Amino acid sequence: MAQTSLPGTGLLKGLAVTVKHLFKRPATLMYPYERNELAPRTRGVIALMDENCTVCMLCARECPDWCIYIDSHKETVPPAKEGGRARTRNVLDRFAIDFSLCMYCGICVEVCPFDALWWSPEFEYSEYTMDALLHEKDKLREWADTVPPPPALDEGAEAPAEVTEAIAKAEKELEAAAQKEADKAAAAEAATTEAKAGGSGPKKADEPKVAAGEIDQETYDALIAEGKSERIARSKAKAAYVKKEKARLKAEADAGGGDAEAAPTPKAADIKVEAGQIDQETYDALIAEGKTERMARAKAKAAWVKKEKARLAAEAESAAGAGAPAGEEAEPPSPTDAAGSDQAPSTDAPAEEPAATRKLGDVHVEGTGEIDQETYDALIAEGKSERIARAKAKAAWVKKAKQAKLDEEGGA
Amino acid sequence: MTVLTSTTALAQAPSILDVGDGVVLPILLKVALVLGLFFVVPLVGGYLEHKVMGRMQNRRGPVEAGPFGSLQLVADGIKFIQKEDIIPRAADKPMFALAPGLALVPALLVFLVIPLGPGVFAVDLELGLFYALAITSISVLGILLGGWASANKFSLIGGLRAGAQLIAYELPLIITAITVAVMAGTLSLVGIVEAQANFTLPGLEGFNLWFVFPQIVGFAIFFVAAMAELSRPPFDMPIGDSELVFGYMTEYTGIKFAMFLLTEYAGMITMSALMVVLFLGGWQILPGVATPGCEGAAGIMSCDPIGIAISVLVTLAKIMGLVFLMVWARVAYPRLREDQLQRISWLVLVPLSLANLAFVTILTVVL
Amino acid sequence: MGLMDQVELPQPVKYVFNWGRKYSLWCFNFGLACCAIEFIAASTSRHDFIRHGVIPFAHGPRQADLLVVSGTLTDKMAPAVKRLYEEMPEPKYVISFGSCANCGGPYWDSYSVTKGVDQIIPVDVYVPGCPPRPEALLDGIIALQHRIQNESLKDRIAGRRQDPITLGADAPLALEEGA
Amino acid sequence: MTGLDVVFVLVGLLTAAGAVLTVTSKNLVHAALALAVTLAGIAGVFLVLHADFLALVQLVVYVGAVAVLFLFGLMLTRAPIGREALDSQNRGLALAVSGGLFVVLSTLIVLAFGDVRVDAMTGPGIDVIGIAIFAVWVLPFELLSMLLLAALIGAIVLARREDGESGEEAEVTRIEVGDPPINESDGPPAEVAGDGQAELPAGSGGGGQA
Repeated sequence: MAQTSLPGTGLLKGLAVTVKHLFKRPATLMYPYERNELAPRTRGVIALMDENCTVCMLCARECPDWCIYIDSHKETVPPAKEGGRARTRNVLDRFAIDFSLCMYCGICVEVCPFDALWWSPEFEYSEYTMDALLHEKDKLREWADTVPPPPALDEGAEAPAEVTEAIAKAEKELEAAAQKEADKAAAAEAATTEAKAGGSGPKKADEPKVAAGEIDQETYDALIAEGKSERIARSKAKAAYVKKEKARLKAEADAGGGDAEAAPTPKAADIKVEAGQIDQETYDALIAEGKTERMARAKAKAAWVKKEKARLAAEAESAAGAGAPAGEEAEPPSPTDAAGSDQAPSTDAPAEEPAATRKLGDVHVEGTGEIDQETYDALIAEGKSERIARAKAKAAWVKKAKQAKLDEEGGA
Repeated sequence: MTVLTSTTALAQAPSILDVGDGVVLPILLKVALVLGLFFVVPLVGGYLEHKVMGRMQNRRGPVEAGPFGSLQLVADGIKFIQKEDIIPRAADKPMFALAPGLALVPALLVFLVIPLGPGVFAVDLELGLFYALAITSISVLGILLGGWASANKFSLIGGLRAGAQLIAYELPLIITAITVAVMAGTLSLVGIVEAQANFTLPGLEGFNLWFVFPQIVGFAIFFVAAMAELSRPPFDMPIGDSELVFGYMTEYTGIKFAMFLLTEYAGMITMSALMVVLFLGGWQILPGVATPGCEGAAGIMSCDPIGIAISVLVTLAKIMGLVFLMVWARVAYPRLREDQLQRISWLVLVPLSLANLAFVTILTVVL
Repeated sequence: MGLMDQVELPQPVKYVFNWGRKYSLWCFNFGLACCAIEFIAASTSRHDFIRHGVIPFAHGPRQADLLVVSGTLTDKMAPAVKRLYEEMPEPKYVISFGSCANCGGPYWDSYSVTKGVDQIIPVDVYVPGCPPRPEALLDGIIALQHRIQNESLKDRIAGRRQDPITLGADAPLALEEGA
Repeated sequence: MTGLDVVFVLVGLLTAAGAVLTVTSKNLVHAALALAVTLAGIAGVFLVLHADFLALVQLVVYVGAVAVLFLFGLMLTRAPIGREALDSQNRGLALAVSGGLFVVLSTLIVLAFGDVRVDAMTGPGIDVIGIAIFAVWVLPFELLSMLLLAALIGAIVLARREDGESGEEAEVTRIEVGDPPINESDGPPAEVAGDGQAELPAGSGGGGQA
C-alpha cells in the first residue's frame, strides 16, 4: 500500500478488483460446444497413411517407448514386362500404435522417410479400457482423414523447391500456349461465371459437386483400371468420398444458412451461440462412418455451433450490406475447402477470397499458398501423394491467376 | 407461503410452546413453510455462490446440470444420498452419528422465527431475536463433538478452532444485536421491523430511516461476526484445507457430510435474514416507501396477497444480496491466521461493539 | 449405499440417481508429475470443469467421488494411492490421466515405476496423452459421465466385490493389505 | 393432566436421565455431553413454566457457553478422553455430599415455596424481569457482577505466563506490497526502497536524496 492511505483501503481495493471481474466476459471455452483452434501439427494423435508405408521399420526402431508394432510379409511381384526379374516387396500386415504408452515425442513422424506418419490434432479418444488405446491400422488410417493442411508459409517466404519448379514449368507452358490465349481466357471466364452461378443459387442440384458419390465410384474404377491394387483403390476412393461428402455437407449448410429467418440480435463483432443442439446431418454421417455415439454427438454439436455462427455472421453481413440478398453474400466455401478436413476455418475462407482475387494484378502473389481445388482433387484422385498434388495445384493456380491478369490487361 | 397470524397481536406475543390456534392445518402449513425455506433458499444461496464465484474468477460456474447449472446442488444432494457411509474404526460411533444432527437441528429451528413478510412467519416470539441467537450458539456443540468423535487429529483441531471462533465472535454479535434491540425497544423480530418503519433521527423528522443508517458500524460488526460464526471464508480456519485437510468434516462422508454442508448454507441464510431484519428494514422496499397493497406506516401492516408476495420477494432479494456480499468477501480475501482471527474479535470488535452499545444506550436515554 | 447396491432400482429412480452422480463429481487430484499441471489448467477459468459438475480439489478422500491420477506413479508412491483410493466412499470413479498413469509411459522400463495405476486400483477412463490437453481431460470426464448415466450401481458394486484388484505373488509390490 | 404436564414429565425424565448419565459415564466427553443435555432439559423445564427468557438465557449461557467450554477444556487438556476407564475412587464421599445437598435444597424449596401457587399460563414478561433486576434488586445484582469481575481478573492473573516464558509472537519478515514510491524525475528506485525512505512523501523525499 501507499504509505499515506487510510486503513481499510486495501480491503476496498480487493473488493474492487473482484467486482471488476464480475462484469468481465468469462474466459471460459465451452469445450464440447466450442473448441480451440489448434495448430495443424498439434501433437494430438498419430495418423498413418498406410499406402505410403514401406515397412522400413524406422519408426518402430526409433520409438523411445517401443509402442509401435509392425508386422509384414514379403510378396513376390511378377516382372513388370517380359524378360524382367521378379521382385519382392514388403506388404504391411499390421501397424499399431499403443497410445496408452506413447509419449508423443514425434520421432516416428520425423524419421518416416515416406510421409506415412502424420500428426493430427485430434485428442478425443479417451477409452474405458486400456486395450482400446491400441490403435490398429484401420483406426490410424481414419485419423489420417483428420490431418489438416499444413500451415501457410510466412508472407514473403521462399516457396518450396517443388513449387518453384512447377511454377517454372507452368510459365514455360504458358509461353508455349500464348497463341491460344484468347480461347483459354474465354473458357476461364465461362468457368468462373458458372462457378459463381452455382454459388449464388441455393439449389444444391445445380452444383457440380453434388454428383460426388458417382465420382467416387469413378475414381475407384479409374484406379482399378490403372492397375492399382484393390486395397489401395478402395482406400483412396474412400478418402475421396469422405472429402466430397464433407464438401457437399458444407455447401448444403451454407445454402441452408442463406435463406434462414431472422435470428435474435445478430452482433457482428463477437457472435456467441448458446449451444445445446446438434447438427443432425453431421451426426448421422458420423454414425454411419462408424464413430462412437459420444464422439459423433460431440462433433455434431460442434458442427451445429459452427454453422450457427456462420449463419449469424452471414446475417450480420447482409444486414450491413443493406439490401443485398443473404443468399449471394453467403458464398459456399467449398471451392476453397483445402484438404476436406473439418478443421478448416470455413467462416474465414469466403471473406478472404475476393480480397485475394482483387490483388491478382500483382504477379508475386504466388507465395500465398492458394491452391487450385480442381487440379488438386484430380491429382489426388489419380493417386498422387498429397504433397505433390498440393504443389501442382499451387502451380495451376498461379497459371490461372496469370491468365486472369492477362485477360484483364487485354480487356483494358 | 401463507398468512399465519395477525401482526397486530404484538401485545400477546405467544410463547415458544404456543404452536398455533389449536388447528392442525396451520401447524402443518408452518412446518411446510419452515421446511421449504430450509431446503430451497439455502440451495438458491449455494447456486448463487457457485455462479458469482465463477464469474468473479472469469469462469462460468456450473452449466451442465439443469438449465444454467441451476440444479448443481440438487445433483450434489442426490449424490450424497448414494454415497457409502464410512465410520472410522477408532471413531466414537454414537457421537460421530449424532454430531451432524446436533449441528443441523438448531439451524433448522432458527427458521421458525424468521419473518419473511407481514404475517409470513412460523411464530412471532416476544424474544425472537434472543431465541435466534441462543439457538445458533448450540450448533457449535455438534461441530465440536464431530471433530472429537472422528478420532482424527485434524478433525479435533478443526473442532477446537470452530469452538474458539464461535465463542470469540458470539460476543460482538450479541452485543450488536442488543444495540439494535435498545434502539427498537423490543426483542421481537417483527417488532424490530415495525420499529424501523417508524424510526427517525431527532432533527430529521419526516425522514424514515432503517437502522443500518445510524448503525453502520453495528452493521459492519454484525456482518463480520456473522461471517466468522459461520466459518465462511476468509474466516474458515476450522476447515482450513491447507492445514487441516477439511477440519472437523475430514472423516465425514455422504449424507452426514451433506448435513454439515447444509448447516453452513442454512446458517448463511439465517444470518443474512437476521441482518435484513435488524438493519435493512425487513420486508420494506425502501425507507419510507409504502409497499403496494399494504397499509400502515411505510406499508408494513395488513397487506393483501399481492402486497405479501411483494414483501416476501423483497426480503428474499435482500437476503440474496447479503449472500452475494459474503461470497464477494470470500473471493476477495485470503484466509486469516488463527491469531489474527482472535485478535480481530477481542481487540477490535468487542471494544467497538461495547462502545457502540454504550453510545446508543446513552443517546436513547437522553433523547 | 445400503440398499442401493442390493436391488436394481426402477428405471426413473435409477435415471435420477445416475444423473445426480453424473453431475456431482467431487474431484480428488493425485498429481504426481507434469500431467498434474494440465489437470490444474483444466480447472482454471479457461477450461473450468466446474461447468460439468466436477468440483475440483475435494478437501480429502472422504468427500471425493472421482480420483484423477495424473503423473508418474512410482512404486514408492503406489501404497499411498491405493490407501487414498480405499479411503474414498463408494461409488467412486478413477480417471487415469496421461501415459505414465496409463501404463508407465516413457518409464515403461524403469525399475521404480509402477506400470500403470490400474495395477493397484480399478480405472474407469483412460485419457491418453503425454501430457494430454486439458480438453482431453474434459473429454474423459464427459466419457465418464456417459458411463455413469448408463450404469447400474448394483452391477458395479457386485463386480467390484467379485474381482477386487489385489496384487498377486508375482506382482512387483508388496503392499500391506488394507493399508 | 394437561398437555403441559405431559411435556413437563417428559422433559423432567430427560433431564434426570442426562444427570444420571453425567455421573455414571466412563467417558469424560460423553459425560460432558450428558451434562449439556441436562442443562438443555432444565431450559425445557423453564419453558414449560412459561419462563421463556430464563430458558433462553439457560441455553445461551449453559449449553452454548459453559458446556462448550467444558468440552473445550477436556479436549485441550490431557484429561483421559479416550476409552480409558474413568473412576475417581471417591464414590462414598460423592454420594454423601450430593445426597446431603439434595436433602438441604429440596427442604429449602419446599419450605420457601411449598404452598405458593404459580399460575402456569402467564410467565413474567422481560419488562418485569428488567425492572426487578435493575430497580428492586440492583444492589445484589451489582455485587454479583463485582464477584464475576474479580473472578475474571483472577483467571487472567493465573493464566498469565512469567516474563521468561512469554509466548510473544515470533519476529516475522515484513513484506511491503503495493506501488513503490517511484517518481520518474527522481533517483533510482533502489534509493526509495528503504524503510525510512518509505515514510516520506513520494515526491519530495526522493528528490532530497538525489
